[in-house]
Amino acid sequence: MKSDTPANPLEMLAYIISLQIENDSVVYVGTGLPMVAAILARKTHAPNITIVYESGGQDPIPGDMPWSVGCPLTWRKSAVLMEMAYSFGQSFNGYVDIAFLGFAQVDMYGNVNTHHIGKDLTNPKARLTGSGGNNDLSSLTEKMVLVGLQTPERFPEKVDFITSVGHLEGGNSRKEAGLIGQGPVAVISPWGIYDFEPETKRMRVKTLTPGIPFEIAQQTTGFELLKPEGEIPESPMITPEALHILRTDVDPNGVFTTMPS
Amino acid sequence: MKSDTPANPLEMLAYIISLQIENDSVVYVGTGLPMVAAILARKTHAPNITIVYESGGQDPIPGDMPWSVGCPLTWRKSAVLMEMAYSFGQSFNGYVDIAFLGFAQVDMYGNVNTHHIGKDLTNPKARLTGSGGNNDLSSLTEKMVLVGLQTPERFPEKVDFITSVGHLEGGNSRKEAGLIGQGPVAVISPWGIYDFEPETKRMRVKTLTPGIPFEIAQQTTGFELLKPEGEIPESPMITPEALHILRTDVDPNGVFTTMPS
Amino acid sequence: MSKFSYNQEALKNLNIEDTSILDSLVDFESARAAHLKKPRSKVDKRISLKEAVAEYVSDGDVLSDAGFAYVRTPHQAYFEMMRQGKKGLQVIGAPNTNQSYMINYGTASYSHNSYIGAEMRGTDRNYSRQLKEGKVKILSEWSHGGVALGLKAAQLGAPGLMSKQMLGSDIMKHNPYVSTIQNPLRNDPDPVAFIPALYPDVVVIHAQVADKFGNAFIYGPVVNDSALAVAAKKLIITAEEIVPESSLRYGNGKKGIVIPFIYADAVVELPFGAVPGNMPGYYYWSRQWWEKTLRYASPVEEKFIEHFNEWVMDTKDQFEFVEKLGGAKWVAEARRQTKAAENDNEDIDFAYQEFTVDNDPGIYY
Amino acid sequence: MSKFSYNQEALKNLNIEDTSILDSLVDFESARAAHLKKPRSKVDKRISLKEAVAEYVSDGDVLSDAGFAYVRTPHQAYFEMMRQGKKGLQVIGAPNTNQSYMINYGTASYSHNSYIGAEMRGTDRNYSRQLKEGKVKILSEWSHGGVALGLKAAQLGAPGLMSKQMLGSDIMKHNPYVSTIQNPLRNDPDPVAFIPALYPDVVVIHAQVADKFGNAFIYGPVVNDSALAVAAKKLIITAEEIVPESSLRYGNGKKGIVIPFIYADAVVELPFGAVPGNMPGYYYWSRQWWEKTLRYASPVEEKFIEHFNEWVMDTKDQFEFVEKLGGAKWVAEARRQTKAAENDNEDIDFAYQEFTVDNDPGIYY
Repeated sequence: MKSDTPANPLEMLAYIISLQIENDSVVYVGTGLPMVAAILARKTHAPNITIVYESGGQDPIPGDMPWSVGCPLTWRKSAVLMEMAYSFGQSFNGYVDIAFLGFAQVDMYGNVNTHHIGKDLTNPKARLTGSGGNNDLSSLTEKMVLVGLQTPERFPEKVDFITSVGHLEGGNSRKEAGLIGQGPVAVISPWGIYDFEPETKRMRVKTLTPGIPFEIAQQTTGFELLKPEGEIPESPMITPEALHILRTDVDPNGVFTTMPS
Repeated sequence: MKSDTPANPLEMLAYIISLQIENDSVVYVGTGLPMVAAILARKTHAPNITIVYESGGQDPIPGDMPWSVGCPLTWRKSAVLMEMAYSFGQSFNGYVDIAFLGFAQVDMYGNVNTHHIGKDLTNPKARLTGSGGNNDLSSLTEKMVLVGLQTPERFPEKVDFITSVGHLEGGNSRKEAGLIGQGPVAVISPWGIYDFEPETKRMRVKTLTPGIPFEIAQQTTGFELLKPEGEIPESPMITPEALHILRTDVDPNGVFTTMPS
Repeated sequence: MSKFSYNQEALKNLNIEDTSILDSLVDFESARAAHLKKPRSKVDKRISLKEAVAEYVSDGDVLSDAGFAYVRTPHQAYFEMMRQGKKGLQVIGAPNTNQSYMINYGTASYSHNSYIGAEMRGTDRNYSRQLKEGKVKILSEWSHGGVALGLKAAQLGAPGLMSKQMLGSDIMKHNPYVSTIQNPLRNDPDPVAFIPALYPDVVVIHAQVADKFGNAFIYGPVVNDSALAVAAKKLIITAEEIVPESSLRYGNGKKGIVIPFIYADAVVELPFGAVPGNMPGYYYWSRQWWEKTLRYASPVEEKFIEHFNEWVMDTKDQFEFVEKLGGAKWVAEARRQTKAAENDNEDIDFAYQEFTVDNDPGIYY
Repeated sequence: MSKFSYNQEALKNLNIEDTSILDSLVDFESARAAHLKKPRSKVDKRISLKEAVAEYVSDGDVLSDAGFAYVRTPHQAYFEMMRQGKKGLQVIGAPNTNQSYMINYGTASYSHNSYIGAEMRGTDRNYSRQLKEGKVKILSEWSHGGVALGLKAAQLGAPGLMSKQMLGSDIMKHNPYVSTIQNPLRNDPDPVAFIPALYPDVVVIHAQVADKFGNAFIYGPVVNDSALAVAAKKLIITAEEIVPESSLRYGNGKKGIVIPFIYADAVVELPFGAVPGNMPGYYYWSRQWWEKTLRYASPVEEKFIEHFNEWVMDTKDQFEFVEKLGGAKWVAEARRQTKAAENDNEDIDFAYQEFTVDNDPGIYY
């Protein structure tokens, strides 16, 4: 166990994501880091959250980390285990407060690509996962938080394929396209946390990870980042308590929080 | 028990209805006489039928007569107990062979009224049940059989309200209205059995109850009945065996087969 | 102009001029907004039936029936609405005869109909009379399947769906919400009925058991209740028994469904909450009570009022109602009957002396 | 002209010229006709997997995956399709990585996509390679929820429904079946996605238990399977165990759903039918097998073929597959793992040595 080593970027991300989760909320999570973050939140500041999975499980009793979104640990003695269509229906119907999604690319309006790299779906440079539940949650859930790494290729001005609509072309265009919910409220990368300027819906720096200057964030972004007024605050750092819980109780085997070698 | 008295009209009807049910078929029934008939069929010539109810029960193990369409006897140890929307969906999807419906009025094209007597829904002479599942089954099921008493008021040229579409205005009009299935294939009254002429889809005498001349059938009908070519055959009479089973085993308390006093 | 585009022919046939009365049932945006405000935490939501009805049923609400065919129907909650003098509800019946007794007291004033009556026990002459006297106004006609699909659409988070039901019938001309459209995927003519998602304002679901947070277990016919639970802007759970949450997670050997606690606004411990209907596992119908209602009371207004005054308005609660049915003896016999019907008790003889006007048994199995 | 009106932009973007290949999936009339011909009687439908695949899977069929995320996935039936040399299937994946191994052998040639990959285990580099080499042609892109709604529409007997999913995204421009329309009930602009009912040609559902007539009990995530069972023109039930009908009626203490026998064309007794996936109550994933597949085999065509030749083409049946995973020891450990995950066994340590190219454990938990 790496119990006395400093937090690695994935652990820091997991902590930042967990802070987006308020107590007494219903949280829709997929596999990976958001699942880690939700479980960390439950074990720290948000003990009374209800976790919902697209496989249909919700509110499982505590156990090990699920190995997949269909894992029995996502519906472990759940009182309710829904069919998939109904599970997503809960987002439409206002029973879900927040959902977390990964991305391969995100643009200045929070539109997400998880389909492919390249311009042609039928002959891409690399085919990725496609939507899964990504589009469904983006289309329906009240608040979305996007999570991923930050490079100019991953933060392009225009994504190669809009898998999931964020704020589309900004302004009121998301609503005009017929979608519901507020859309993305935050983008979280190792460099910082971004929100969207209320009028234009363009991505804006909210806080930056300690030690990361604005220039780094801008240089690793393919479009102009908006800045908040005044000085840019620092993102919170993972507390020793949270790091301890993460390493010993949430993901003791480091399945999701070990940096790939 | 009335075990040695002759069959009354309701008992004769129950028998005639039961003969419409082929073995190895899926039968959708409501309460009342069709339920009696289906259970009689299962106990006589059609032991291997599957009975489906709109409350969602199907294929219950044998027991007493259900007192209502939601009665536990309609889902008695059923392997499957469906929600209502899915139960009707089975008719759309071709899993139901035949359904039986009552009527307050039926017209020359087999359109059914169970809504009201009088011309105005908001101020009728008498309000009746409305559709229930009547319209759903008529719209979706492969073959429909209509069952009711026969008087000029009950067999009008035009029903006061089309609750359930039969052959609408005849010819191809049912299909053109978007409905599926063959529509009504038989109408059963105490006087006889009627079918529909294949081209015009007008009601036609098929067989008459022994002792009932065509004139009685025509006089109790508000439109011109078509006749088959040649002599009109007699409807089958209930056999002593079937009557015995009906009285001792199917409806021993005469809940559905006692003539109202 | 209303944001909703209603079927004009139906509005005319139903004499509906102010369409705003129709809006709430199909306004998915306001339903979503209401759901987003529901309490998210696992808190003890238990209150009394009186409190639940007082707080969550408002005059003029769209009340959808739950259960079906007098099975798991929350009659006792409806009786409490009458006792509290609630007014002007729009009711979606399953069947509407569950609400026709509310019309006479002004509790229900509008109906969305799919079935009115009591099957083999006869048509509902009280509803017919109230309609002719203008005490109830019809807002829409449906088939059972049409309502079921509208509720399923809501549960699926679909603003509407297409159906082959109701097409070509006069129901389509007496329902402002539905319309005939062309199947968008087809080049050949393929008419389909558009049915919007339905969102009642308030629903009471009577469950066999529930926990104090509102997780509610239903066994027997669910019919539309899994959808109603999602769709209702306000959801009251009443239950025969309140059980620990752990028993819904671990101890539950029966097949059925669970409604999640996040949908529930209130939980009411209400043994006999479905009396005089059938509650699978607990009690069979009070068949003779229904016969008395339909044969003796329904045909004549004075008798009807006398009957419901006696059984509802002047009856304190469901326990007093059960005492009038036959008390402890009724409790044992009604349980024996439903369990025998379910094959969870040895077979019994279901024969009984029907109620007739000349023969009131005084005890109502 | 086709009776179907497809999204022209999507046809162009996907380079689909002959649209007849798209028809079967949305042709509810032919699905209904197929269902009307199914055997109605309770007859013993048990046959072998070989027979079932030979009789009910035809070259070119639209095959929809069942289960989800490698849970209850009928892998062993798919392996048999490959061994029998079935060709040119259209596949709807859940995820499509369940079928990407069929592409290399020509068994699958077309895909309807909603998710490709194995979650945290990585993207599917084999699918990506097959796509770029033109070995698989994409017929439609979906979200998980979009597919789920299309199947639900089928189950409900609704020709289609409207959704707020997929709107405004590029998925709408790469799916010939869906289109953006105006909500028919609204006067204000309210775009909705029209999704038609989906009717696959053939589906294999792997159930925990089934009876010989085809009543099949599923517990754990049902996902889309209740809908797939209704929609499929041909339905093969495979099950871990065949039980007497009475046990589905009386003895069943677990929560879950039953698929009615009238939908089933064939019943196959197939212990380990979901190996190497997770079968709730029976066995956990072979995690190391998936890691080997995704990390060792998928990146390189030759290794991929070698791997699947070894595990599928040159493996007789599921028993031989289980022997290769680790035999009786694997059986016991995999059961212990899934039951512990379900909290039906004492908690265990789920830690294990991941497969890496440098460390092949030879036994695949």
